[in-house]
Amino acid sequence: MQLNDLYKEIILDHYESPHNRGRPPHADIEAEGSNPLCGDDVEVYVALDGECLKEVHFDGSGCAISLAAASMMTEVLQGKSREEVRQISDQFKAMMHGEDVALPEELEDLESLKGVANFPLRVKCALLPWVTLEHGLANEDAGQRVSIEVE
Amino acid sequence: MQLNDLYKEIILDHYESPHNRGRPPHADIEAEGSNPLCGDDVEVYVALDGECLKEVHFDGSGCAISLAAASMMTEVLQGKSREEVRQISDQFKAMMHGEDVALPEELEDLESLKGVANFPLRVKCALLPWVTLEHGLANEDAGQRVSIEVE
Amino acid sequence: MEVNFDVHAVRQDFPILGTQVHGKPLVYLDNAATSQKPQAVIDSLVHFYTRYNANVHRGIYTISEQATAAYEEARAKVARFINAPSPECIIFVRNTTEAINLVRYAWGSDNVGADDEILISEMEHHSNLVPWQLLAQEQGADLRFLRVNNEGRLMLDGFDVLITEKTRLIAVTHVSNVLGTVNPVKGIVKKAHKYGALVLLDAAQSVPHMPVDVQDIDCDFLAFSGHKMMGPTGVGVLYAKPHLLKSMRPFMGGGSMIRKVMLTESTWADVPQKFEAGTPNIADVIALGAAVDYLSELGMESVREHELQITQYALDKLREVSGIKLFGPWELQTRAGVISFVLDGVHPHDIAQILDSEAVAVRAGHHCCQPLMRRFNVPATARASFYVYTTEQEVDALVQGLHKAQRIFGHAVERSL
Amino acid sequence: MEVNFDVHAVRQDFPILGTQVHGKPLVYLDNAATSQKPQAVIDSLVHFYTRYNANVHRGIYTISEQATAAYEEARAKVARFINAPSPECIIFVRNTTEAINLVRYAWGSDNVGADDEILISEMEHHSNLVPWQLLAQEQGADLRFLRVNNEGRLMLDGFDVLITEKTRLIAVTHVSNVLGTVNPVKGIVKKAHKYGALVLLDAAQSVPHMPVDVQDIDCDFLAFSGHKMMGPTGVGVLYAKPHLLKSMRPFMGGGSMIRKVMLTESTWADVPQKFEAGTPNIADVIALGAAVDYLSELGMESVREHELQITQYALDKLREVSGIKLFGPWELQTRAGVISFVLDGVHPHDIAQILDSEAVAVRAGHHCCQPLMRRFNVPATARASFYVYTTEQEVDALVQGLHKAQRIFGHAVERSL
Ligand SMILES: Cc1ncc(COP(=O)(O)O)c(C=O)c1O
Ligand SMILES: Cc1ncc(COP(=O)(O)O)c(C=O)c1O
Repeated sequence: MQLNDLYKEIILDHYESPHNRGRPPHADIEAEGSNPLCGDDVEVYVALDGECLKEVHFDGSGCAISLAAASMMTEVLQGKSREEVRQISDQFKAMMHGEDVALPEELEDLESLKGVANFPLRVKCALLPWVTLEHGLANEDAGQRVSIEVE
Repeated sequence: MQLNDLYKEIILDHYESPHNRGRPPHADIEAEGSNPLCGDDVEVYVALDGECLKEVHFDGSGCAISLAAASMMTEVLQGKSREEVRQISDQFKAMMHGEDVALPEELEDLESLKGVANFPLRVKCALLPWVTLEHGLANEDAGQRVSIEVE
Repeated sequence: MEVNFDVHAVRQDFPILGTQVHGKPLVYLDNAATSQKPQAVIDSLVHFYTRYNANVHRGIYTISEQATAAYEEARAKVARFINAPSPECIIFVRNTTEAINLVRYAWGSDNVGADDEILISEMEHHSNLVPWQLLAQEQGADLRFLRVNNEGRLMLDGFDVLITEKTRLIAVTHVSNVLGTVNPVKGIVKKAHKYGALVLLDAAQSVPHMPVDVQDIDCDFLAFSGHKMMGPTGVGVLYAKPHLLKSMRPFMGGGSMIRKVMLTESTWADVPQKFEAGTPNIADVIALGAAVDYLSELGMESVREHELQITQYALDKLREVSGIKLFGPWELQTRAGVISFVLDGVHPHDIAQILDSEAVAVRAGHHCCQPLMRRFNVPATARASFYVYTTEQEVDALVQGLHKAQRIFGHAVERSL
Repeated sequence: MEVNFDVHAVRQDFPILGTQVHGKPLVYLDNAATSQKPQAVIDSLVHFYTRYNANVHRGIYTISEQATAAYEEARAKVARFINAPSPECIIFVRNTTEAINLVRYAWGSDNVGADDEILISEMEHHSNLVPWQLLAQEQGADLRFLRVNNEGRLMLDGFDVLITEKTRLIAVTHVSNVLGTVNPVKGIVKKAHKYGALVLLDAAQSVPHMPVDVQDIDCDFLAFSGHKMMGPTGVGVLYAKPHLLKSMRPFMGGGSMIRKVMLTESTWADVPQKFEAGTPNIADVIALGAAVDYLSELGMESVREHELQITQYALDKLREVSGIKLFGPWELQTRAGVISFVLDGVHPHDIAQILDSEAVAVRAGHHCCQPLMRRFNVPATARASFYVYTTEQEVDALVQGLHKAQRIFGHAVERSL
């Protein structure tokens, strides 16, 4: 039990001063993800530019881990192509499942969540924004806000 | 565990050579009692003479205790009045529930079943013919064979 | 009232309370989820499995007779504990949840019809809510709700509007597992019976913590869990009035619950066997009997009094924590040893996580009461819940843990200024 | 095949086998009713209650995480034990009986309609008979029966007549708890699937005693009890194919089985949680995991082989008893370690009673198989059933006990001549 593994300064920073938080005036994709068991709710908003995610925002309520993860996610994904998003998402998930993943330098903020893997019950908190984003991208054609519930 | 308390010679005698066994040509009351859990089946036949049980017979299949109890019951009840039957039945039941009952000499055969009270699971075997008889007497007006299931 | 036991002596009976977590003594404050077990209960299990483990009922050999006698003796103990009129009113199931579902299937299907009404409350545990949702949907019946006020009490002024001639059942919790509210169930039963409605009490949080007398309350059904009252996991109890049990259809079919089985139809055993199909949870039922003995020895009046005292102490200490919001009734006498709270700027999950680093075990989440969370407009709460072995020092450890959480999170706040 | 364990060493692991009854060493031959428990299983219970007793799922503190991990690890162990494709196919219930009733309620109500057919056999335990009687009555479906021949085998020539396009389910026992017959379930499953019928196997008497591979058998549902396989009382298992579990409605409503709960409706958790409402029998599930470890260590091939050997020995010895009638298949390879018998002139109850005076525990009665008793025209049988710890000396004690019974009753016969 190293509490410091979990509540790193950078995580608390994101929690207290989240980046890209709030519903933007325009979004091509809107997805909401909730974990009813925890009461965590996250909304993800994406403005597209062709194959790229031009802007990513989030909103919602939850614990430090899920909100910090959402804040970091929006930050690292700005301007990334769908293919890059998929790759980063896969790497992040692998990291959360305890795999030893070497993230490129530009993703080092994400690295700070590595310690979450040691707290099995909190892994789903960190994954919630990512799962929500994936769901939004997968249902882009829906033309409306989609939602997913996770456990 | 005194096995001899249970399998007294007199009980085995009644089991091997039951008295008043077999369906009589005439009966005013016919009742069958079964313990489906044990597979014991007893039929009781009574020929009445006013307030008296002129003849009591039984038939059926079961363990040594239930058949010996049936045989003894038919014997001690021959010619008894309904009121006497009720009294003896109550005394017998009390004895089976472990109460210290002083039976009159003419009922001493019944006394041999006293040890059954020490074997809780066998008590219902000894009671089956008595319960069946009671049920028959209580439903005399039915004008037909009645049946009862006990546990 | 006085507490007739010494909490430090009592703690010696619970081996787990001597253990450590992260090198610190365990402070177990999640008793509403499940309680710890005294040595006597653990010994009962070991004794059963090493001395007379056998299937019950109909085994004509010594250890089976011993097992049967002990099993039925446990039934009698439980009956006496809640002052049931006879052991036959006690059905052993797995937990409170199964007890309530049994009533749904075996009583509900035949007694709640289209347009009939079931009245429950907004503070029910999912286990006393979802079964009635399902029954209502199945039968086309109406599910109605007693509301909860800001203090966490049932709004009983609404009662006379909500209950009608069509109300078949009122299913309500005796004590809220989130708010600690002790509901005035005797009055509810009285009113219900006037309208011909039956009352099911979810007693999961009352029977373990205070004297409960089913004949005095006059409820028709009562459900509780052994594991919350020092018994092992895997045993729950349904109490019901005898005439109801007699008239109800069976729930599960199988061994032991039958009398005579033909190929295409069967007759049923008498109650309680009619509702205990298959091999029961013999060892755990007997151990629940040991738990009942242990609680009776302490005395339920004393148990209740100790919990009132510790709750008062905790309320006083917690109120001093800045930025805390406490839920539940303000008046001590109508609340139990359950305190839910939220803390400004620290999510309940993070509270629980940080408390765990101090070996303090509390629960964070919706506590199986999602509608109640919505009622109070919170996604989750943290909850501390007490039992006979809870000490003031443990409450102090909780409060210190909350300060630690505030330090960790407050630090971030400062830096972000 | 060889037996890879030493039965006398194995016996040391079972503390109850060192005890005495009426001053004589216990000879426990009622393993089909319930098995004895090794020290490792008892230790698992004690360890849980003294070290990490906590409610599972969603508790963000150390002992709750430990309890959750151990609980889910037990699920994985059970899955591997029967070669289930994944742990999610394993639902923990109380016993075989509940597993079958779960299928009746959660699958049967939606999948068996008026005039549909359910095919079972004459040798079913009440637990695999009564639920289908009730379902058939409720839905207006037809219950049909595979008959049993004089040797105690299913008459499978009748199969093609009995199964039709309307057959929705074939529910049949893998091993008969009275006759010891091992039914050819793989062939039955194959035929059933041709007609689009599902197959439920009652594996209460097979999983504890022989290797069982659900993927190889390809059954759709499989039910068994932990207490018959060295586990504690109070845990049973339902295995079902994943797509079935996904499509089935919930059985009991309550905590843990939900995802989102609104006042009047709810959504369900994923399997297996969808079918595990309320606090599970945590300690006993974990201890069942320990039982599975113990059995796996012995090796199920060896377990089966030991039982074949002891059954052969017992059949040989029992056949020498005058006036005895043995039931069940003559060929060893298709029978299990269960021997039912009757004795001329001594009722099964009296046999059991006299054996008990010699500390030999056998069962006497209908063994929850009343229709089968009728089929063989006996009110009851005596039954001896074996397990890994059964020795030839114990079989000898049984035979000597039967001689004692004959002496006691024969004496009476003599005198009455
Ligand atoms: C073949 C068979 N099916 C079902 C059962 C019922 O098992 P349980 O009583 O554990 O539910 C048994 C055991 O009694 C059995 O032998
Ligand atoms: C008020 C209340 N009702 C029902 C339950 C459900 O109990 P169990 O999980 O033992 O079925 C609980 C406990 O979680 C509870 O607190």
